[in-house]
Amino acid sequence: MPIIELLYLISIFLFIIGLKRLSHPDTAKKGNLMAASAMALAIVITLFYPMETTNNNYLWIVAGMLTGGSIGYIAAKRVKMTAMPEMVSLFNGLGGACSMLIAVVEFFNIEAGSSMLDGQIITILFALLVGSVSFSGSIIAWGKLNGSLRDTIVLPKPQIINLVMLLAVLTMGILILLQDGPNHSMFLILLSLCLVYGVTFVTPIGGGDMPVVISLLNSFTGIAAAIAGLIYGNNVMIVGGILVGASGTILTVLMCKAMNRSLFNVVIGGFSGSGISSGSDREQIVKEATLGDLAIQLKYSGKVMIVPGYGLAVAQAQHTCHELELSLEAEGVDVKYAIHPVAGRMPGHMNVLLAEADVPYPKLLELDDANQQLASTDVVLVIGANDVVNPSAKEDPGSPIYGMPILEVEQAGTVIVLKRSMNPGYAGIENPLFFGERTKMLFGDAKDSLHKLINEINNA
Amino acid sequence: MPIIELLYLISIFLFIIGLKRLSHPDTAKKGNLMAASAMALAIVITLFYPMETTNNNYLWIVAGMLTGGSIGYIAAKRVKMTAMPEMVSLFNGLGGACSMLIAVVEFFNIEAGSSMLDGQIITILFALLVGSVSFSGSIIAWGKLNGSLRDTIVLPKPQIINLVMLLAVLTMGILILLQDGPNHSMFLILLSLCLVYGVTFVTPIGGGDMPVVISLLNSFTGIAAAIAGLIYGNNVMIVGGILVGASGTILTVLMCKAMNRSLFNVVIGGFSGSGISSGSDREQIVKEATLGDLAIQLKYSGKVMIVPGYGLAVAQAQHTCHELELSLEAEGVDVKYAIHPVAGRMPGHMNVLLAEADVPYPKLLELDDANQQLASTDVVLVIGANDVVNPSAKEDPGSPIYGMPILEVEQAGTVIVLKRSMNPGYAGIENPLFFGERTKMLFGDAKDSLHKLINEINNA
Amino acid sequence: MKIGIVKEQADARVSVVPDLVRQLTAAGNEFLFEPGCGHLANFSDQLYFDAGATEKSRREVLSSCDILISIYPPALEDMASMKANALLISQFQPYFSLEKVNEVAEHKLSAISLDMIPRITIAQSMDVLSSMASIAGYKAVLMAAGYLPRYFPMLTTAAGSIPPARVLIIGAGVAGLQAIATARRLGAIVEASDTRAAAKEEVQSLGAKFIEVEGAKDDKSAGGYAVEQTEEFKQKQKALLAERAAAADVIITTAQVRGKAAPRIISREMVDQMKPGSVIIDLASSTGGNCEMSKDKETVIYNGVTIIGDSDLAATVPQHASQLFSKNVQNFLKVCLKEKELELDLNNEILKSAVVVYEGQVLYK
Amino acid sequence: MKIGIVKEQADARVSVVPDLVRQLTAAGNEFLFEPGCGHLANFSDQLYFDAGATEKSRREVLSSCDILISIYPPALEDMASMKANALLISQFQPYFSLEKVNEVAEHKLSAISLDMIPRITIAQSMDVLSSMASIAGYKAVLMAAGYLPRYFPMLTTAAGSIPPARVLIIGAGVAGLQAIATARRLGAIVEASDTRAAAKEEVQSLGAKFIEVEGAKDDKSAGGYAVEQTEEFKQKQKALLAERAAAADVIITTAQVRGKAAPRIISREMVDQMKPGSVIIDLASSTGGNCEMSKDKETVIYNGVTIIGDSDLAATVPQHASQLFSKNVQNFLKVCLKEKELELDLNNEILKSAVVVYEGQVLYK
Amino acid sequence: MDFIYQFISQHILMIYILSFAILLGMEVISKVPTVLHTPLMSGANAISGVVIIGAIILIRRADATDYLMLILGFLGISLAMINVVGGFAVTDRMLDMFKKKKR
Amino acid sequence: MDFIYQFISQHILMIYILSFAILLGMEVISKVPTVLHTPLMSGANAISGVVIIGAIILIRRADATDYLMLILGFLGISLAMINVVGGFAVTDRMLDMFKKKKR
Ligand SMILES: NC(=O)c1ccc[n+]([C@@H]2O[C@H](COP(=O)([O-])OP(=O)(O)OC[C@H]3O[C@@H](n4cnc5c(N)ncnc54)[C@H](OP(=O)(O)O)[C@@H]3O)[C@@H](O)[C@H]2O)c1
Ligand SMILES: NC(=O)c1ccc[n+]([C@@H]2O[C@H](COP(=O)([O-])OP(=O)(O)OC[C@H]3O[C@@H](n4cnc5c(N)ncnc54)[C@H](OP(=O)(O)O)[C@@H]3O)[C@@H](O)[C@H]2O)c1
Ligand SMILES: NC(=O)c1ccc[n+]([C@@H]2O[C@H](COP(=O)([O-])OP(=O)(O)OC[C@H]3O[C@@H](n4cnc5c(N)ncnc54)[C@H](O)[C@@H]3O)[C@@H](O)[C@H]2O)c1
Ligand SMILES: NC(=O)c1ccc[n+]([C@@H]2O[C@H](COP(=O)([O-])OP(=O)(O)OC[C@H]3O[C@@H](n4cnc5c(N)ncnc54)[C@H](O)[C@@H]3O)[C@@H](O)[C@H]2O)c1
Repeated sequence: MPIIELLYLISIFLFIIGLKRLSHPDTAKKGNLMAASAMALAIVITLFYPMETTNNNYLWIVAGMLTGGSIGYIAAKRVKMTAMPEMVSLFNGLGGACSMLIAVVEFFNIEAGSSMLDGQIITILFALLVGSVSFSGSIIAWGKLNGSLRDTIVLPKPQIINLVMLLAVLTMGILILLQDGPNHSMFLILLSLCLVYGVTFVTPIGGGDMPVVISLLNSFTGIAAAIAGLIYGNNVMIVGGILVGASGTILTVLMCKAMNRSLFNVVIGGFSGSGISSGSDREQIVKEATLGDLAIQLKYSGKVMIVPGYGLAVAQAQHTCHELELSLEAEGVDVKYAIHPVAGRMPGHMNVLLAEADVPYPKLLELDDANQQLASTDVVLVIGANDVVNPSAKEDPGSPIYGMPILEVEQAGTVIVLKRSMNPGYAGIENPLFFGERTKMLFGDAKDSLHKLINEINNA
Repeated sequence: MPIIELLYLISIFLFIIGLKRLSHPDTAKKGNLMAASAMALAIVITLFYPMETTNNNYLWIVAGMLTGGSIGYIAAKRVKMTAMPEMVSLFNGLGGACSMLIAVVEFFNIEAGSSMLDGQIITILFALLVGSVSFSGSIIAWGKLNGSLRDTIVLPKPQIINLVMLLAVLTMGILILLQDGPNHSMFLILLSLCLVYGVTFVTPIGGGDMPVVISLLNSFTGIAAAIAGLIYGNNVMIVGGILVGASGTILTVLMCKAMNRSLFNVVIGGFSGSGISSGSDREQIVKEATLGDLAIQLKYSGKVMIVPGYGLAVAQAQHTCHELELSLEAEGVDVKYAIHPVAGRMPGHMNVLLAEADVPYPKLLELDDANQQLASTDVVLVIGANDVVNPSAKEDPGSPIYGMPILEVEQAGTVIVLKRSMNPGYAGIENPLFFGERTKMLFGDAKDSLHKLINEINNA
Repeated sequence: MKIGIVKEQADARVSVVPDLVRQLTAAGNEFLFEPGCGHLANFSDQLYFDAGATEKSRREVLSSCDILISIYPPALEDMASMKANALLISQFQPYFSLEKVNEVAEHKLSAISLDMIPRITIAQSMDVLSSMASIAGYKAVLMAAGYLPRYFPMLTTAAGSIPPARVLIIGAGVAGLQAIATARRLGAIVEASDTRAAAKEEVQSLGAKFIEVEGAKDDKSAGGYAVEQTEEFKQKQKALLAERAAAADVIITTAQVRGKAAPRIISREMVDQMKPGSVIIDLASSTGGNCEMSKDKETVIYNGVTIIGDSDLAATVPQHASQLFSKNVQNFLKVCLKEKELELDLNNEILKSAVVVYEGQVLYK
Repeated sequence: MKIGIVKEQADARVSVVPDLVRQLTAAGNEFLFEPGCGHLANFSDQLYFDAGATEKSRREVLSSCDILISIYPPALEDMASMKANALLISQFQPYFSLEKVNEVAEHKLSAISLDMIPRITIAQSMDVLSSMASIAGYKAVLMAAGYLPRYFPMLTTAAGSIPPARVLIIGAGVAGLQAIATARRLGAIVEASDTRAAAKEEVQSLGAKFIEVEGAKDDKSAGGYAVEQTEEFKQKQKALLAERAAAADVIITTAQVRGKAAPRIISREMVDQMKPGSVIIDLASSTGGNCEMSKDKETVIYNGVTIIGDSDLAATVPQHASQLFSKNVQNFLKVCLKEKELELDLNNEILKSAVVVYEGQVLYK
Repeated sequence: MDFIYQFISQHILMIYILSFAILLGMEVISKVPTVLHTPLMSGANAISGVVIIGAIILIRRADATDYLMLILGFLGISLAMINVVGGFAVTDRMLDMFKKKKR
Repeated sequence: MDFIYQFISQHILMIYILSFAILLGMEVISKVPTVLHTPLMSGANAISGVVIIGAIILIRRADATDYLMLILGFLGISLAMINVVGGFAVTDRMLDMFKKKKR
């Protein structure tokens, strides 16, 4: 059916271009739409191309599609922004389940007495393995993320358990292949083993690493789809699945990199701490930001407030800071500076620096004006300031700076702090802002960080 | 022979990665090596894989390889830097010739009386067409570039001639297919037609457009190789050829874009002017630089001298200029400023600006120092200066500024001038520097241009 | 409360500007002023009237007010005419001389010395030393540029090139830092020297070069102030600075050690090596000066070098200086004046140091 | 050739500095100088000796030299003692007053007026007007900042915020542009006004705001100089500037129209609107001033506004001013002094304008 | 050995296709910014729902009376469809934050 | 029509491979900086010498006595080899300007 295959090819092209577009913020939305149309095209082709058997069972198909489609659509629309990753994990598991189902059905379709050492049957077993691991693993990940499963379940020696499980699965598979015909009960045992393997695979991995695991399971689902495609010799399934498998793997690696972890650590190490280092015993967590995220967040925000402090001066980053301001303005972002009266080490320290960098005076807001505008600010960029944004001056009567007016940056959507370490500032006191829920730290010399940020913004 | 095919696959992978690396300056050299190893691998495989017929004729093969290899190597080593494009064109023609030869041989191999309406035979004819057009076209391009063919040969109505040629070629091809067996004389007629078509295709195109044409012919050669591969069902030829065909086409389009031409204009328009606009009747040619080129040239140079002028002030580009300086220094480039005593519109104008941007004083060279260092400078970046770099002050006793000491920037390897137009400066006189052999212009507001340049440098 | 100000005797500034008057009268206090007290700082009597103040003769102000605010402590005869237990808010500099403080005690008055407010983050808004020193640093550079027979900035012109002036700053406290910033703005090459460890980074944070002398003593317990240095250090510093001074066009010295005479840093031999026409501004002259030849409140020309001793440069920018001083006072009053009642809580960290005489009793030690 | 200089009568500058002396004597000329002529500019007699000059009394210098170089034209009695046909190189400002020129002619001397060198690119290195105006512009800002009772830069401090000073520059020629640059460096907000079309871009090229008055006349044939404006334009300019002046802390005026009295731009009513303490510096005072109340070489205080009339501010930076002036002279001499022979080619574009008296005959028209 | 050997010869073109698909899959997303990781993952996940094609084929081939098959097929289609529709929809929502502002 | 139809069905996998190769070829060089245009063209040109494989096959298959064939094959190999070796060598020389400096 060359026409079918050519149409499938178009659908594959659309998938590829869709994926490519999905990887750039400006085109991502269109890319998603493109991939969706590719899927629609593939489905339509598959529904209507002529087949040997004529009992198409369209009713069942339509029923399935309507059921699944509406559930999926409603779930997607209803889910809260924060719960999206777990939703993705759930969806992914269902995809895996479908591969698993197909493998089961096709195994049961094998005529008794067929030779088992056959490419088709190996393929079926593989589809079963990958699909069911992806299914049960995703469900566990989903449970962990939505909190219904405790994150701290610690299996003893998870590496060994996993190794044993893997061996068991493989052995079982080989045993099945060595039978004289399809052995259904052995197959069901294999199925259970696979499902359990998925559970033991994901359970030991910590909550902080879940996004990586989901991405990994996602590439499994892709591979499962491709293998299922092999069963039917269906090219769109094969290629589409492989595409997801490949890009999912790369994505997983990229995500690990972004978190400064290795994939090996995440999966094999399987320790139950999170990738995010927790500060003190008071459960204070410092979130480190990544350049890429910050860049996009800044670029796509409406209003940014820069809070310069002594660190800006030490880093002599005034010019670079101005450069960032210009870059952001070129993107249509409204950028202002909030100047605290005692920022720096001499009266007017910030003024000197910013005047040198030619920041126009009307961009400089004084304390009161700034505090008024902070609530409507999307992102605050604290550059080497510390004491002047320390909320304990407001909240903690025991603090040596209690009563000093500060820039109330926590009012803004996100606070990004550029400094080199967790060291305190001039007053020598800890700053609760750095542990704030909406605060992200970007460690490093301010000039350096700003440089990188500009670069990222211009590229993103 | 699955092992062969897998080895071929490796070779193809190497080709792909090689091409990818070739497209980035840092990895290009390695990419080239990689592609070369891919080729070596493919050749070795082809030499030794078992074949039905056993008379391998290795002597002939080795003789051919030694002959061709040594000629190619020597030619490549001896050719002058400036003559490289024509050399590439020649090489390309030879590749096309090889496809053509293969087509001829395979046609003559067809047994008398075979049915002609056959995929294989169509493929042979296609290989003949594309290979021979690429061959004769490349030879013409080579002749044009090395000057042995006059550039100004103007064919009357080239579009029509080309159309007629194309029709003739196609008709002849179809006629051959409609015969009862291989008609050798008709085939030879077709061959001649194709060769002539290559000539008429390239002849009307102007010298300035030659690089584009070579790239286009190069993609033809790739396609010819792929078609020849179809004849033998050889995957590495097919895929390797197609890769070149595809990337060559994209490259051609990119080159056209870089020259601000459309491919259509180059090929169909076929006018014999050049892509570069010539200035006045005195044959003065202004060369416009492209950002990408400049960026890489700057990034990979050892010493850069910036000559600021009034335009820097008008554009208020001092900060951006400093930013560029820092970007280049981060790449290990030595950057200095040459300050002409009357640059700008008031005494010390440049000093004020550069001090504002925090350019360290030791980077500022005075006229005499600068002139001494200019000969050892790779790239001079003239930012909105004009009169102070006007060589007529030195060379033209009739000039109103004759006798004024100037910055002798023409001594440097390359001079890049950033200004908005060809307008003269304060003294209102034309500047021969802009037409200089080693001068390239980058038109646009200086701040804008610098911004783009920085971006390009950081990305390149 | 009756709060009053009189004309400063030898200063163009005024301690309270109409803005603060308005706030005080609004809170229910009575505000008395001697006519003309703000004239030199461009605050007319009318502005004071408009803010709700009452014009009184000097005598009347002195004899009737509960709180007298001034830039410098009132003269002996002024104190004599004041009410018992009245409060003087001013700069008494007790660490430098106890004379004035004792006078206050003798007259059975109370005294708050604004210059004794601790240099801590929370008290920074009341810190008159900072706001005045900042002006002095700024003005010192302008003055130096005015006296220098040469340009400050570098200029490459058709009539030859002018190299940038070299400015050497001794003591990178508030005044020194502001001087660095101002000199850099004018295009000079600036170097600075200080003994405090934090100073290096602070100097560099303004783009200037720090002259490092090894072995400086730094006392964390001195509340940010410098301490006296060892003889060995002084020698090292001298040798290094002699070299830098010879190259300098302008030297601005601000080095102080609290409670001690200012350290002698620029010796006669150093000045001998300087180019004629160069300028030295000694902001530490009132405590003895950092330069051997400087005379307080005088301009000396030695060997072609102009040496200006003036610790009160803030007074040459009277309008803004008064405004800042008054704002410092305003912030300070928040600590001790609740509505219109005086509350001198001597356990308060700030008041503990600032109240130097309480109802005739010297608290300063 | 015998070339000489004498002490300027009322100026700290000296027209030839030792560097140039060295070059002239090396070329075989004799150089005579009156002792002390460079003292005020920090060039000692010793430096002149070292450069090969000969010390002579004023009389002797005058009576024996062939060329006398000075900043300002010599007095009548000085001319009287000079050799016939001796050449005076100085600034005669004939477009402003012909008196001096006529005196020279009466004494049968020749005169080259450096200020008459055309303002063309090739002659820029001899342009004393530029080099002196540049210093004046720079110094005017420093002076204004010195007199202003307020800060120039913006400061956000714990004791309140200081807004940046507003500086208004009238006339954006060489002096005006340098004033803009310097004021901007000090952190002020700068606006400028001029009548020449090119001025707008030039002002903006220094980061300042240009105050645009429509309908300005621009005469390309005036050699870059401004021309007198229509009455209508003047009214428009006045209205707009009145507004800007009221907001300004500092006004620096430099507007000149060659050969005419300086345009009156700042009227009494405008000054009335200004804040007390503000400063006006009128660099055009010697040709009548741009401000109604300015008096040449005097400082007037009107209504709290300090008005300084001084067209000779370059003399307050004597060392660099002398150096630049001397370099201009040096570049100029390249045109008319070949080795040690004087060659006054009156067809030369530069000499054509610069030679105002030739052997007793007035050439200036 | 022989089995593998044969398998490869039979499917050599498929192996080419798979290899190329892998290369393409990697190449195409190799430069994704960090902040797009999650939406991209979500989008890729939706694409992996292409397994629905298998479920459709399964049902279309099934006997009209083989209810076990039909039910299983129905289940497969439903599950995969949730993945597909939900996946694309959720991705679309995530990407709303990248809507271009008016400049 | 039928001919084309059949051709496509027979070669569908090859068509996939070709399409993917085209995509890859385009994708892989889509971001080349201008200054690399010429070296890249030159490198691609060298790769197009892969036609040498055809010439080798041709000769290997030829009769050991069919001198016409052998000579033509020899010619083909020589020409293609010039293209290959010369192409890579010239590209290498062009790329010398991108040698990293010592930092
Ligand atoms: N304005 C005045 O007149 C004056 C005078 C004296 C004292 N003070 C006091 O100084 C303080 C000023 O507050 P502030 O928030 O401006 O400063 P701060 O509280 O001292 O904090 C500055 C922060 O900048 C960071 N930093 C230093 N160098 C950096 C670099 N190169 N890159 C990135 N970050 C860098 C430091 O953290 P890392 O080390 O982790 O990087 C530090 O936490 C107040 O306490 C004020 O009272 C002010
Ligand atoms: N230094 C002084 O004291 C002084 C005083 C008065 C006059 N001058 C005279 O001014 C001249 C100075 O020489 P110069 O080389 O500095 O300047 P110039 O000869 O006037 O040339 C400046 C060039 O900058 C370009 N330009 C203007 N705006 C630009 C922008 N936004 N972006 C990019 N380019 C821009 C202009 O070309 P486009 O329009 O094509 O962009 C123009 O050709 C000399 O002739 C000198 O004699 C100097
Ligand atoms: N509230 C606050 O947080 C606040 C406000 C202002 C100042 N401060 C701090 O107070 C301290 C004192 O500032 P200041 O300007 O009043 O100081 P100061 O006037 O007492 O002395 C001026 C400078 O001279 C330096 N110095 C002393 N002896 C020296 C020597 N022998 N050689 C070189 N330098 C010498 C001192 O270190 C100081 O930096 C500084 O640390 C400053 O940062 C804190
Ligand atoms: N050699 C050269 O190339 C060279 C060198 C220096 C200056 N110049 C040019 O010479 C010209 C004159 O410069 P200058 O500084 O000697 O000028 P100037 O001293 O004669 O006048 C100062 C400025 O006042 C302006 N002005 C006059 N009337 C005015 C009015 N009513 N309102 C506002 N402004 C008014 C003038 O336009 C001028 O810019 C300028 O164009 C300058 O660029 C050229």
